[in-house]
Amino acid sequence: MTRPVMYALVALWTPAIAALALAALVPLRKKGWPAAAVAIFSSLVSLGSAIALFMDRLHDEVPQQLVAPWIHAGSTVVAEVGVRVDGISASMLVVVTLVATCVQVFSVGYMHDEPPAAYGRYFTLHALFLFSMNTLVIAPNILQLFAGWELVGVTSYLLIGFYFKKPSAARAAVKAFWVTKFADMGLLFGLLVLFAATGNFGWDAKLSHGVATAVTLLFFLAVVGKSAQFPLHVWLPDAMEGPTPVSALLHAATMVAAGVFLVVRTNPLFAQAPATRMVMLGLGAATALFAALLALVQTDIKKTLAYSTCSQLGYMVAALGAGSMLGGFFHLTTHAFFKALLFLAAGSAIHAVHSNEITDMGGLAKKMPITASAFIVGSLALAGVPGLSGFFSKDLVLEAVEGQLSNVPYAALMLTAFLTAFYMGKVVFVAFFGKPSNEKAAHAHESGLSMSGPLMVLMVPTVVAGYFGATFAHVQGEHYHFHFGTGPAVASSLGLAGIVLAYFVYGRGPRTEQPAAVALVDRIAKTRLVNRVYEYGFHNVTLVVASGLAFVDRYVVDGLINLLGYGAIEAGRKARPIQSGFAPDYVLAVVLGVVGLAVWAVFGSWR
Amino acid sequence: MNSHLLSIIVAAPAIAALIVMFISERDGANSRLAIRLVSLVGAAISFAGSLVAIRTYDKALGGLQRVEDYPLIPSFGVHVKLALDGWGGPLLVLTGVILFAGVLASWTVKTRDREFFALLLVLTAGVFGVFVSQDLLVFFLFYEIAVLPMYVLIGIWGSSHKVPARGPFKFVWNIFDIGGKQYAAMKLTLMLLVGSAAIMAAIFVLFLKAGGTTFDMGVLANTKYDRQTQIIVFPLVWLGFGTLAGVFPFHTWSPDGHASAPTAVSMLHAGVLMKLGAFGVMRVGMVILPEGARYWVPVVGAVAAINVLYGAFCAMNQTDLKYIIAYSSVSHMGVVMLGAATLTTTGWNGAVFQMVAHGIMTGLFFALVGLVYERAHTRAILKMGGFANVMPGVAAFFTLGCLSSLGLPGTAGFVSEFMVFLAAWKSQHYFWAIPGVLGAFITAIYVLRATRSIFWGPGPSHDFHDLSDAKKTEWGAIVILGSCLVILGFWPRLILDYIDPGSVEYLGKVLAPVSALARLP
Amino acid sequence: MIQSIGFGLVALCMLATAIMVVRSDNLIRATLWLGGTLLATAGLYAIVGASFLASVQVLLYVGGVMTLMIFGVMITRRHEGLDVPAESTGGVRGAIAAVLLFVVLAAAIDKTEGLDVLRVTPPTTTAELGRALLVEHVFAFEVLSLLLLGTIIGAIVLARKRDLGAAVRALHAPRPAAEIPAPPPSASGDDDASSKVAA
Amino acid sequence: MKELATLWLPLAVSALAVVALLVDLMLPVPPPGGARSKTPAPVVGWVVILGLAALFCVSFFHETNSGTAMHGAYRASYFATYLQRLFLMGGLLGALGGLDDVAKRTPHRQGEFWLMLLSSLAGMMILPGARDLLLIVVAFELMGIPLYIMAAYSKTDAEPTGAGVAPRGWASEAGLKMYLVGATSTAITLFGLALLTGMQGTTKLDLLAATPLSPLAALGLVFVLGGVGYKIGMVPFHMWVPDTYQGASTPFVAFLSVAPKAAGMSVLTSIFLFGLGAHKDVWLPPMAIIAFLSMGVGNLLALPQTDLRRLLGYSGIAQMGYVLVALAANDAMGLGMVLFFLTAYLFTNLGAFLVVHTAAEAGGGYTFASLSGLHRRSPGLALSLLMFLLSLAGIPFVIGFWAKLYVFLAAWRAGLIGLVISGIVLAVMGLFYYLRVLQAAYMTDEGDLPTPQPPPALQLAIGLCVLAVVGLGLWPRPLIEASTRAGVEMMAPLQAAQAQAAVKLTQR
Amino acid sequence: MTLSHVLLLASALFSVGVYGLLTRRQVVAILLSVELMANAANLVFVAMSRFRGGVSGQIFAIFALALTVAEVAVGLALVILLYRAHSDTRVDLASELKQ
Repeated sequence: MTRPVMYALVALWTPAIAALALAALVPLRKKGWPAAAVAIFSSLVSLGSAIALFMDRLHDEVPQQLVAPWIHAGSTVVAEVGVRVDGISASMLVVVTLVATCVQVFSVGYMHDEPPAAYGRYFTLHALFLFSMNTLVIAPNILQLFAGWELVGVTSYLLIGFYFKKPSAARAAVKAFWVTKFADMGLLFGLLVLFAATGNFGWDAKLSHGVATAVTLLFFLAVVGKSAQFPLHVWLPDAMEGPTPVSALLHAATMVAAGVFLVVRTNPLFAQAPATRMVMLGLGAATALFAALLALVQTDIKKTLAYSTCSQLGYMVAALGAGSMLGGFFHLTTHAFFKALLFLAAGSAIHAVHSNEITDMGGLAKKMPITASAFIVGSLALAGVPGLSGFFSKDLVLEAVEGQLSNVPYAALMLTAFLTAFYMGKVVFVAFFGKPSNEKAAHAHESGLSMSGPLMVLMVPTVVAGYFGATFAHVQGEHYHFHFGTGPAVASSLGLAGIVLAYFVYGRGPRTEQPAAVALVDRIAKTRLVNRVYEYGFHNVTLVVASGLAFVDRYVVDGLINLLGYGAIEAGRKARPIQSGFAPDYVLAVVLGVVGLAVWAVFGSWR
Repeated sequence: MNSHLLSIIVAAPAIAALIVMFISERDGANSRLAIRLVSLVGAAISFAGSLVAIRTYDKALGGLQRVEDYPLIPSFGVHVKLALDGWGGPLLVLTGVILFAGVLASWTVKTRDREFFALLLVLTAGVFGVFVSQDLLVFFLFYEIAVLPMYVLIGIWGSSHKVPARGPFKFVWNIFDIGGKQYAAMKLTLMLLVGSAAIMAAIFVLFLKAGGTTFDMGVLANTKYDRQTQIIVFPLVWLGFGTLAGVFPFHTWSPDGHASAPTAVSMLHAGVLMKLGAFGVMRVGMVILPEGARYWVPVVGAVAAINVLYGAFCAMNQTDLKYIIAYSSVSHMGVVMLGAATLTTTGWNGAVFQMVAHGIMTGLFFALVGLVYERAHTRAILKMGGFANVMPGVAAFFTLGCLSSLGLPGTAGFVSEFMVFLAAWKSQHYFWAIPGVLGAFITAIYVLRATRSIFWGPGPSHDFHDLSDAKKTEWGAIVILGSCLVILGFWPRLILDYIDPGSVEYLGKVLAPVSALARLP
Repeated sequence: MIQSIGFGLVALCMLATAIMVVRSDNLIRATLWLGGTLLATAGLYAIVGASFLASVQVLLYVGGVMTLMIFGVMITRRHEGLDVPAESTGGVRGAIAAVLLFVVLAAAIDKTEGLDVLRVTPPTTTAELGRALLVEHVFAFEVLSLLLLGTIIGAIVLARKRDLGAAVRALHAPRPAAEIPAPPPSASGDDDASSKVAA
Repeated sequence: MKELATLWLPLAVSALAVVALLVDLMLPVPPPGGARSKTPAPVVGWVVILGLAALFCVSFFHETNSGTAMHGAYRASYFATYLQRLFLMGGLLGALGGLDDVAKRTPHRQGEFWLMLLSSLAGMMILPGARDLLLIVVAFELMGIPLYIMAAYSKTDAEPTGAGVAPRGWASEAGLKMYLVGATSTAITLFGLALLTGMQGTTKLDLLAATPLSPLAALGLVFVLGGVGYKIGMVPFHMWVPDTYQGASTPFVAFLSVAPKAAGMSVLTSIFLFGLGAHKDVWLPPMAIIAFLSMGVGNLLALPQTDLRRLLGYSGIAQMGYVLVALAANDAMGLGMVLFFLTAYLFTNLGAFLVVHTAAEAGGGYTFASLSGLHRRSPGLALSLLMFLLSLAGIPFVIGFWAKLYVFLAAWRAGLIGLVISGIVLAVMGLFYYLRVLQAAYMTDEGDLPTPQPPPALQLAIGLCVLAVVGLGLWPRPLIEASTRAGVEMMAPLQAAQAQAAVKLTQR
Repeated sequence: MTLSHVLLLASALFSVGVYGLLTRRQVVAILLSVELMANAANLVFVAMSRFRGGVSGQIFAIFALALTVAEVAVGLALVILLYRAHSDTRVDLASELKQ
């Protein structure tokens, strides 16, 4: 066992042990704070080994892996489990553990008011999530990746439903799970097709064109679900029912990015399927624009960020579709930092005013300087303001997309960049500037160190990550050199323009009515068309089929069996009167029986 | 001692049952405790024995090990021949676990507990017997012993909850005043025994065509039956055992039966007994009648695929908790049969693994449902809500069961379902995998719906005043089962290593070219 | 020839009386007609040369069975003279069954070869019969004696009505007016039970 | 003298009958009138029981399995010994079960009842060894006629009746119906035998098959089948069965339902297997049809019954159908399994009737209601009933499972596949009513009936039956080996001879 | 007169007996019909013995005769029981046990 493999194993198993311990040692969990301590400690250990691994990768580019047979059939090993250490997994591991650690620390303060049992449960689930995510990240094959993929889905389900007493949270959790589970069937089928073609679950097989397209398309279905691409994005805004730190970690930084990570990971397969990549490019760009438009009309700060996440994931998918693995992955990384920062800052604000609505905030910048600055820095990074990390990664994406598919996706992404800046500007101006809209906002104060600390920590990569692009690329075995061309210039100017426009629209005091364009989008968004299609499908197709089959089961299948019983018993009842109680009838039976026998004896064919 | 391990495993519950029957009931609480302790000890001996048996099974060697042979009626070739094969070990352990958990789960049985535990133990002795019998007639004998006590167990201790006869001919049952659990028990018993009748006919043919001198399954498996015979007899075995495995359309005993059975009985029945059916189809039908199996697998697999989807859809429409779980069993047993029908090592491994996985999972489910029912006095999920607030442990384990049932990686359900789907996709009938995977998705819909409406949402209404979390022995049951699910999910080779040699050996017989088989008169 | 004429006459008698046995409206007469049938049978035995059988038939059968039957009829009647109705119903049903049976029997006789034997074997001597009865079939004979013993005892036990006086006393014993009228003592099948009541 | 030694078992039973009669005569006669209320002790009954028990035991120490007697009319064999033991056991259990019932119901004519029982038993004892049709007929009647008397013996309804209710003449009716059908059957049997023996020219079983069958002889043969079938309760000669079972006193019915049936089977075996096995093609199809009808009608009509005695009666009809299936196999295994089944059936059905009787005596009559709460009132009795019902239904680890299994296996082996399949299906159907009885005993607890208190003799009888049903179910080997031995002993020479004849036929 | 004639006669007698058996409603009359049937059987025994040789037929007939008498005796005892219960001897009085 080599050192990097050991780092990876430590990073993997520490949270696992923590989760197991917290699950098994009930008193520890029920007490509350020890659970937090254990979880955070495990995350820190995990983070440490992740960083060590990343450092190691800086010098050593040869991938290493350690696997053990997991499922076998006869002498054939069907599936293996283990760890794989290479640039992709190391980078992702750092991102995941860093954000997770920050979020967990943040949660110590944020979840403070929860009862101890719930508090313990929360951190147990966090530890479990980290384990699951690490399983996914360092998977040596797609099967283990799928396992982690499903596990993070479940932790997502459980964490969205953390406030399970709220019916809306319960619904959102189940909805999230159903939608992603539906999409996961794609991944499962993809695995089946892949295995049938190659006999293993590796991602470096050479496939025929058709198989490659089929496999990658099926994989992409899972990506669409997990990374909330149109039209399976519907679960992500609802998922904001979960605690805000959860949204930060799972539904912004890491779990939703797993879809993108899958494509990055299985890039050798996707590289063989240009058709799939075109679909990704189109759908990614469309989602980016579509989600940005929807983000525009949200007044709930978390929902705005959720649609923004969709939109940014669209960027990544588009980049991957355009063939830029690095672009997608880099944007994933930076996005993880700044979106986690945004969510945590939003969480801090929400914690202060006890409301998600930006209209209930206002003027928070003065009361909560750290929170506000964090949010603003995050927003600027998201808007692609030059110098911040988002700028570099978004630039890389745009560069890759440029010129593809008659530049339509490019244009869409450009427009999205503008819209992004605009809606983030709106949030910043409404929530953090101007006057407090109510008593609570007026008396808001800065959160404690456990909450502000992570914000400050996360601000660092948000600002500087862009400058490490070359290192990042180096670890992936690729090259990256930034040059300020027209693309970045246009994009960043559009971003600035969006901010400026947002200032003019929202930055000068509260408004009663929306601009006409925004109102139009709002009206369209309120139709909830996509959601309604799904609801219609569920109620009028799935449930109808189910009740139809249940009817068949009751009345036809079971009915026939009852009929058999009925037939026998009724025949017996009908035959009873033959036994009349009248002796001559009995004698008649004897005589007729004898006559029957005699007929056989005389006329029968026995000779 | 060691050389009679299998007999001890089989006999321990039976002897415990006998002892239980002779414990005086007059002594109040003491005798109640004695009954339970004796049962628990019997179960523990079997459980421990099965663990020893599996640990000492030489997986590299494979084949039959620990052979014990007691002549019962040697003149007619009936021997109580017990031996452990690759499949037997894991299934023995499964039975041991479920029995142990079942005894713990029924600690609070109130009425006529002496008879209850005795019957429960007798039933399990039959199950153990089936898994280790190498003599077809003794196999059948144990099978019947396992099936029959169910009638009494459901009829007496079944839920008083009305399980009405359904369908256009329900009035028939009312004529005889057979409503509720008696109806369910009667239907279950009669349907299963119709299946037994088919098996019996098949056994006759197998025995007589092999020369009429022995029932040894090894010998029968090496006998070359002519094609015509195989094609005629295989469906008898398939449907005969299949009735117990819930093969469509002979599954309708299962929902009613499980819904009205008491907790431990549901656990054993869905957890272990239904596996006997699938085990019989594979061990008797496919291994002894390879050509018939090869001829019929397209039908077997297609019906299994129907089972998966049909069961899942039916489960979705239920509002009674036990019905949901029962239909889900029908659906999951479809996965087992699907794996069997692939005639591949992966598929067979998956099928046997699914037997174990589903056994544990459904055992867990029924244990929990029993707990919920006992405290809530209703099984209508639409009336419940927010139970997680007062019974968080139950909620957690229920969720775990749900996750395993929908095939979540990290639980045992995933391993088996994945193997089966993989094998199905690779077999000649790749389209079988599609309903399989869809079925898993539908499962996700209905189990999570059920979880949500029972456990989530605002706290329980005032109608439920004696809700509480699981208690002492009940924890024992659910923790054992729950941890088995997770352990097997993470490290399936704990049992896969034993299943595999069995599958390889038996599949070799099924797929062997005809000429390679010894020709017997 | 003479034999054939004799057979014809006897057969005619036998069938005619037999039909009277089953058709007569009067039970006593039917019983007497049966005597005729049995006598005719005895005659037939004589014609075919089974003289011992013929005598046994007359002595034992006609004498014994007839007496028994008439006794049976009389004991179950309350002095209604000789006019005892012997109801019969379902004539069509019975006729169909009987005719069917006869047709099958006749067909069998018709289909069997070697039945048109004219020869009657030389008359069996009584000694021959006696030897067969008491040597060859002696065991059956012994068993028969046990059978007859058992039958007689059994029939007596069933038929006797012990302690009639007690039953009559029970009938006339004073009883509460509200009570349902007790069954007539003769209807009480078990004499012991009724005698217990009396005690 | 040697001949008598061969015959010692039947003779001993006859002697016991005489002894019983003498003991009865020596008992003090109760004075007429007043002092008759005291129930006399069942002295004769105990004499009979002890005598039968002694004979049963001695039969194991002194086996006569060979030798002929009475000019070839009787031949000892293991087959005969097996069946004789079976009859002795049936008589013993019947006597134990009926002891107190007879003493209670007919206190002042007990002796005659035991005489009847022993006469009937003596007839049975002769049947399996009889090799002459004449002897068979006489012995058959010796068995049959006392049964009419015993059926009507108590003269009144077996059910306890309330004050002021006329005692119904159910026992008389039971006897009368049995008698009317029986007399008809006797006449038919005699007519058939006349044709058969006349056409074949002999009454000896061994010579019966020497001549080819003419249509008339075949007709005689099926008449005999019908006539003997009445005693077994084969459909359509079964109709007296439920009525008689319901009307006669139940402990007697327990005996009636097993021992005479076994004897009837022995007669069928003698005539059809030993006598005319070579002419199987004549009698096999009718017998198969009758077997099917018996299984079907028995099971079907048992379904809706409400009186337990009638239910068991119909079930017995079906059970005899199963035996006929094995009999129709016409080979060594078939015969062995017939014997095995009859043994199983003896203990099972006798026990079931006795339990039902015990429960009914405690109240509730012979309805399902009389079993209500039996598991609580008398767990042992309920458990016994459970065992008997399982055995009747053919469920493992009680003897009935092996019986049914091997009966069907033997028939299947002989190629009667259709018959076996229908038998298996109908057997499953029959499970319904056994389960209903079980349900009544175990799953209902309504009303407040008193605890049944069976007298010691009855307890002993039920206990013996349970012991046999469970013990032989767990360890059937000795019984199966014995019955197979009996079957092989009788059938192997016959089959060899038939095979030889077939070879000759082909050579010609 | 050949054997077949006698057999035909016996068959006719038997059938007449069956007719009576099925139509008569007085138990005693039924017994009479049974006697007719038994008599027919005896006739066959004797005829077979006389036309085809052997004495066993006649012996059989003697035994059959005795058996019939014994049966009649029991039958009459049962008739008396019936009469005691119902004051009549119609067979349909004994039809309480049914179905």
